Amino acid sequence: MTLYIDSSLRACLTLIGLWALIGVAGLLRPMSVGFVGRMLFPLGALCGLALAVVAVTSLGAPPEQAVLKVGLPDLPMHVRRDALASFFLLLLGGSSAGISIFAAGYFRRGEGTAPGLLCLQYHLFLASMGFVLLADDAYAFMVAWETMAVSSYFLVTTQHALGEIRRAGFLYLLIAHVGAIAILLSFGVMQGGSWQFTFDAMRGAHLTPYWATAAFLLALFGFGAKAGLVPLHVWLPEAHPAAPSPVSALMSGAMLKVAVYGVLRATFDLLGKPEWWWGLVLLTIGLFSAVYGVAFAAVQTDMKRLLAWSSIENLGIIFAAVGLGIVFYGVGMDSLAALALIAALYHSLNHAFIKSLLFLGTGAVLHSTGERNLGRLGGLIHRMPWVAWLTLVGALAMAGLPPLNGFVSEWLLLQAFLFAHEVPRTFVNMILPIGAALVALSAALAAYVMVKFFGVIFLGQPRESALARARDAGVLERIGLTWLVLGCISLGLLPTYLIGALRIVVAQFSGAALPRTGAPWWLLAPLAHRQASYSAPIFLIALMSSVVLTVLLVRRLYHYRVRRAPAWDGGFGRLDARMQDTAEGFGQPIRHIFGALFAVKRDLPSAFDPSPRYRVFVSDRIWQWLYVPLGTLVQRTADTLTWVQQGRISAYLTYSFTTLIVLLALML
Amino acid sequence: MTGTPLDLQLLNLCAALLLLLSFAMLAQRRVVTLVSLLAIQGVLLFVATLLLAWRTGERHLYLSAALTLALKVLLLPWLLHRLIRRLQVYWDTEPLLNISGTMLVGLLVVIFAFGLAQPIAALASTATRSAIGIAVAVILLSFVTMITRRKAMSQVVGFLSMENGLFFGAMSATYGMPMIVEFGVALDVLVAVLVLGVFFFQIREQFDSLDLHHLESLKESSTSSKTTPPVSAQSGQEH
Amino acid sequence: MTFLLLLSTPVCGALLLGVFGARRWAAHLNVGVSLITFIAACALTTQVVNSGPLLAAHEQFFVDSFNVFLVTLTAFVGLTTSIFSRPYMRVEMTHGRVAPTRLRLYHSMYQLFMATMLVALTTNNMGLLWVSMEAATLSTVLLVTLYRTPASLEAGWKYFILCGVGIAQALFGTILLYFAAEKVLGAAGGTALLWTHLNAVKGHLEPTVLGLAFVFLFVGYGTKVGLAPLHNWLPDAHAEGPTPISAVLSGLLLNVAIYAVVRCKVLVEGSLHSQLPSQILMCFGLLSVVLAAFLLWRQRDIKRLFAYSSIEHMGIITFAFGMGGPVANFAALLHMTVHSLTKSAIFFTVGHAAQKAGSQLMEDIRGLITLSPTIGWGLMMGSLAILGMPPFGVFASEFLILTTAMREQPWATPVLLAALGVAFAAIFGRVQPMVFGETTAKRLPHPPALLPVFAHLAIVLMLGLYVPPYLADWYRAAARLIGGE
Amino acid sequence: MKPIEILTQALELLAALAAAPLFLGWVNQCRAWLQNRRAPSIWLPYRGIRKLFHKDAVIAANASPFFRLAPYVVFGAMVVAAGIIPSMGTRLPFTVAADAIALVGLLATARVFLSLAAVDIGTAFGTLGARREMMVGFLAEPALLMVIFVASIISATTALPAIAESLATHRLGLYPSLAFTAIAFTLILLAENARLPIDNPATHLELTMIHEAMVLEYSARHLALMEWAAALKLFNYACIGFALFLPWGISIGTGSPLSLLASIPLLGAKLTVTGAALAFIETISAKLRVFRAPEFLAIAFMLAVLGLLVHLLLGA
Repeated sequence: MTLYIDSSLRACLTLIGLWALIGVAGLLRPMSVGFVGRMLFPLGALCGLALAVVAVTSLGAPPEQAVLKVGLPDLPMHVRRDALASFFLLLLGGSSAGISIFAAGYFRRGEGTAPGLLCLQYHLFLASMGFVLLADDAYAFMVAWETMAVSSYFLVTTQHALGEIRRAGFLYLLIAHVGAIAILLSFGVMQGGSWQFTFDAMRGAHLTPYWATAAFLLALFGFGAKAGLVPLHVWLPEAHPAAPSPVSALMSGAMLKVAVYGVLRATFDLLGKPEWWWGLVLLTIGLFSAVYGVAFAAVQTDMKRLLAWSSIENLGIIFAAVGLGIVFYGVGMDSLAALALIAALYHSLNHAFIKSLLFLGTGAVLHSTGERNLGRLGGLIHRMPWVAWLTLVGALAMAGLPPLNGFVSEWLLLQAFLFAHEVPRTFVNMILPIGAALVALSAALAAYVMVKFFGVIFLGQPRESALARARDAGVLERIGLTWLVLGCISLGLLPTYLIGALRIVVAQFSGAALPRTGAPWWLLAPLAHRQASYSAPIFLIALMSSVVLTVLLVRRLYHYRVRRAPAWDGGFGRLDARMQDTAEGFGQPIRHIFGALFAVKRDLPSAFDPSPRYRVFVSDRIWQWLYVPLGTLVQRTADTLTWVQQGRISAYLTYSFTTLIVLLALML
Repeated sequence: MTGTPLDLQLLNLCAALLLLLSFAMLAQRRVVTLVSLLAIQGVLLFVATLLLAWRTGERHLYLSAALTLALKVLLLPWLLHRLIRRLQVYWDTEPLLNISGTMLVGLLVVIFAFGLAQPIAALASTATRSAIGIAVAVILLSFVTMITRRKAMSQVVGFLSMENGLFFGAMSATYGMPMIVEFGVALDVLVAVLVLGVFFFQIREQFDSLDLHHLESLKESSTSSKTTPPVSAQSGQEH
Repeated sequence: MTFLLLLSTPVCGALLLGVFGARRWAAHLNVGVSLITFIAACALTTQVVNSGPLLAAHEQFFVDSFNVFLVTLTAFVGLTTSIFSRPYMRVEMTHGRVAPTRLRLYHSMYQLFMATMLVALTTNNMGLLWVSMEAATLSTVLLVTLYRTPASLEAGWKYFILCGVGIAQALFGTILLYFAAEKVLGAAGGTALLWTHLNAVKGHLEPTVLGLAFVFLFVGYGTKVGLAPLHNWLPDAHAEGPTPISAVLSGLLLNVAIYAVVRCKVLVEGSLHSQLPSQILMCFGLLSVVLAAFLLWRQRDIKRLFAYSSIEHMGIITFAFGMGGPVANFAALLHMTVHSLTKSAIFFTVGHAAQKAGSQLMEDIRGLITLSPTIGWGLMMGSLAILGMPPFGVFASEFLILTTAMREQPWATPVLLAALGVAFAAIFGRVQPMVFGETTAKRLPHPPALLPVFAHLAIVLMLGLYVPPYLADWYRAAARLIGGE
Repeated sequence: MKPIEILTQALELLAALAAAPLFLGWVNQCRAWLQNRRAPSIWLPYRGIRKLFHKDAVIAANASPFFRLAPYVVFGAMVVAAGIIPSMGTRLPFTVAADAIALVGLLATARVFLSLAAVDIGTAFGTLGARREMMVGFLAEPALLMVIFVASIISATTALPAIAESLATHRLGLYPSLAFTAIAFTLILLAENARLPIDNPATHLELTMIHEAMVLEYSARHLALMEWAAALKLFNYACIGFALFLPWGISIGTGSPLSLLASIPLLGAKLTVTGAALAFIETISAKLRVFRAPEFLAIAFMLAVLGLLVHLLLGA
């Protein structure tokens, strides 16, 4: 019996309202972990699941609109659910279901704010993200957008006793706020003098190319600040590690995708016909962010910061795909534009599941060992097998290895890049294929990062004696992790269903349709006239059968005897955990090759140092080049302007006297 | 000036004397003479209002003349003299700008005021329309006096001479304001002086001098205070 | 009748408290009087809403849709401030910062100040408007110097001289206005200064004289609004006076000053037929926003910080009124309401926080959330509201202003964007360490009366999400009135 | 699924499994001759693998189950890769499921599993080897992808058999773009298979070895599988080279089963020539410092990009 609610829009609104209600319910008994953990968070997860189901069923449905009673007097809040919103609601619901279940088991007393307050902020965060996806006028969008920023700010600063968490929170909210003002201004331009701020009016308003570009650039600045594109990314590696793991999973998985939704909504839906060179701008920024993000991820020594930088890389790839889509759309190659946009949406969904899985994995590790620094972890696969093997699936997926979902979106994007040389613009068709190489480079580097991440944490010998006491994750946490792993595997093995749905989504919001090829369900062959095809199920069956066959043959033909012995110690006897590669060691080749990107400060011990310690600090050049000068500029202007308030009354009187005289002279 | 009736000539004389007086106040350094100059200004204002009342037969002008006499000629100067004796503040220190400098500024201000008042005077129907320029000049001159003075008392005198200028402006432009406003303004000026008197005692008690350079502590220290907002340090990690 | 009740209650309240101000129950009396005023204001509003504008006391007082919502707002904030000042002043007395006899002066001057505010708002006679503004200055000067510290004396002196001189210019402006009006309306019957009549004939008034009048009036009342070059008295007056007074100064006095400036702008714009007054308003508004944003960066005293934030918001409102047009005026009126509500709520929490930490320096105030969650969350929510975070009403008005500015004056938007960003960084950078972080201070003996704070923030939150229809009609009628047909 | 296709697929898999150690033995033999020392017998790799399969496996105390799973996955991956590459015929039913990009992904999977297994024991050599293997990997992958890109742009498809078919049926002629890409591919082949300029296959000097360091901890059947997988990888890379650059002789889709038989000796000939060439390259080049590898692979990448640009400009 499918419970068919008359309109999926009303269903989504009720679910989002339910989220807000659960949040408020948290305040009833703020201090009791039992009530919040066992009752409210699972309820939240159920809502997430229901939202995902409603979204999936409504993907194909025609868009619905409604007007709420709330909002400004002459601009009540409009809401609209169309295919694009449904897809991102699916993403939000799916990933938040797993994360909420994990969070149910994760939060314990005595950490930062009271659990009830945390529940309120968490569910308000979810509800505001949901509402951003449904908002259909500038005011509703901005209210939901900044409520999302404020609630996530409070989640980031749960342990506000620590200085750097406060600093991270401040930087995060500052950049979010400036970004929001930029989005506000771009809406101001988009309404094209019709004084109507509803999205329908904006769709109708036809802007001159000059105003359209201004609106696009402002929107790109605003949404780029929230998505962590490179020049505006400095808050991301600070804020994500500061937040508790389920929150950073939600921020990385869902919030960054809401920024992607924003860009898609602004360029394709509100601005109508995007210019082709906008795509080029987006492509270059995206690719630069990807390489920059993954290079920094490789040299991090804090596991959550490593994942935060890798989020920057993945968002870079998503924006590169969107950029490529805009380039194709601008020059009229619609089916290829659809392919690139499908690759972007697919990668968003993949990244939501993979990154949430990895963040929750680190959360489980953090909770059982209390350690975040890679230098003090290792060998946890023996103590935490469940978490280790589930996180392994996430790591392989993030590295973009074939049977899993990371590879599918990369494959789609590379297929799209393959046609980039047919773009009828002189230089561009030469440069675009190089973009494909950069995507491949960042994917390969992601593999490098994941080997470092998984190897240093779970494999090898435990670097601290305390790790022996590490316990595996609780039942609820395991359910959360398994849900996300199942998501990754199913997205990897059955891409054709989702791509069918994405075809409709892209067709609806951008008008670019990817023609349907008659390929069977198990074969992914998006382009009819090409023989490029990939089938994950067969691929997996082939791989599994060859592995099993080898095992059987070896066991049958030879034997299966195995003996345990100490590892080979190179003959000098003493082999301890400190001899294996540290996190900085693993990043050393990257520091060497990508030296130009990093501002490295080495702390070399002198020859006579009784306790020699080698320390290396890798910091972000962009912080020195862009943010520090900005800070000093404001500082200096503030200093010069304080001269105005110098305390002497005669000075103040002269100010008013001169103003009077000047104005009078003006009036004559 | 010949041919215009006698009272108009007297009115213009009063206006000219008023202008001269505000110039004198600009250059005066002794506080006591400053107050007496204020008193003379009050007298001139009283005479001018009386003349105007007599000329136009407006009854409420007699009332406002009486008010000016009571307030600006008798009560306020007496009050100020008593305060000067109680607080022994007789001398004003060297003003910011030397005397010749202030005079030059005063001259420029007067020229500007006359240029400003030209269009208004052309429209005025009242007989004393030319006096509006002088009223504006008196206001701006007293403004300059307040700026250049370093003693609290002389600043108050500057403030009161500005009030006189305003009254003279109202009187010459529109034969005075409606009664209800006149009373309100007079009441405000009286209360202002009472409040200032209270101020003098407190400033004297706190700083044991009425010099204004004590009152300069509240300002933005441009020295870099340590509590700049925490947009700082870099995200390097220490291993 | 309600109109007379509205004006007479604060006046006799002032007299009563002048006599019994030092008694223990004086604070309750103060709250009672403010309550009666508030009820009278509500009654007046319903009367004006039902039967349209009201002319009283043979046209000396005029209540139309523009000033009636300001009257209610003033009465409401007066009521909540009096509720807040009861525990606050008791703690100040226990700390020995203010003697009981001074409380008598405090209470009577408080009510006198409320009376002058209400008169200024409802009067139709421009001269009377000037007299009430002057009286307001006098009453607040005595309140600012309540603590008798050297700093408060200096602040009081500067406040008095600067505002005195400013108001004097406004008087000359009124004289010029009277002069120009007399030529058209005739000297008989004293109707030359009544705003309603002036408004009717503003087309025929002499443009040059009105131009000069506007300059004098703008400089006069602009000083009271605290616009950029004339703002110097505001930070000192707010920082040195007792906190209820800073709340009332920021919340009400600035609103009334802007009200006066707008009244004059309506007249002058009618006669001048040129955009000059609007451009002056816009330039000074923008200058105030930028100057205040950068001056925020260097602050160490919390009340000075929020004083500069008031200058910034007044700059935004003046800029909005300068832009003109129905949307901008509507946004400016909404901004006036939410700003006064939020700023007074912030000053309430700041008052308690400063009392608890024993100093107004921001370095000494730490970890408010652990000390007393209501103050901590109140301050955090208040500063987020004043910084224009969406769920709150300040964002709604800033939303309209910024989007209108983007279309009307695109050159102004990058400046606004930069100023809002710098202001956000400065204020939030200071508030965050105060609210979060550990603390050593002891808990407050008297439980803080934070009902007003959360009442204000609730209203601002409500205004952010849902503006009730009758309130919206008010604003629209007022916006039409200001913007002209 | 016509019988000819199943036959081709089975034939290719078996040929790969059988010929890989032989090819490795042949390369070692050539190298020995060129360095005028007595060459080991060509069947030495077979004997080595058989010997190892008979031994008891010795595993480190702290090895996790992952350590024992990895060799099978690496070997399985190489077998599947052999199934994708058209060494003899292009009628391969399995290639529908995986195109060239999937092949690159498969090689990456093998590399990741090998590195993780190396890190698992936690010795200095394993992690050192893993780190260097991944470095070479992430530098080589974009270049390899660029090579495949050029080929697929020329033949408008990314499925390897289709590429081989279209290149085979091309008019004979000098294709500069393909020439540049061929050189780039050889450089990548050397880097990926740990041949001399990047890593010396024969050495056990801890500080220089990359591939050997990772399999240091393996013994008996696991080591045998790893050795066999390495041989298979070299064989697969060689076959990719033939498919892209020497496609003549591979039986095309329209060809009769006879052409399938004819292609076997041709493959043998190509392998012998390539083996000799490989040995020759190794004898004349010395091992690069590890941090010279990026420049080495950057040259490969530049050549591939040059090939692409040349193709776009000249259309050849």
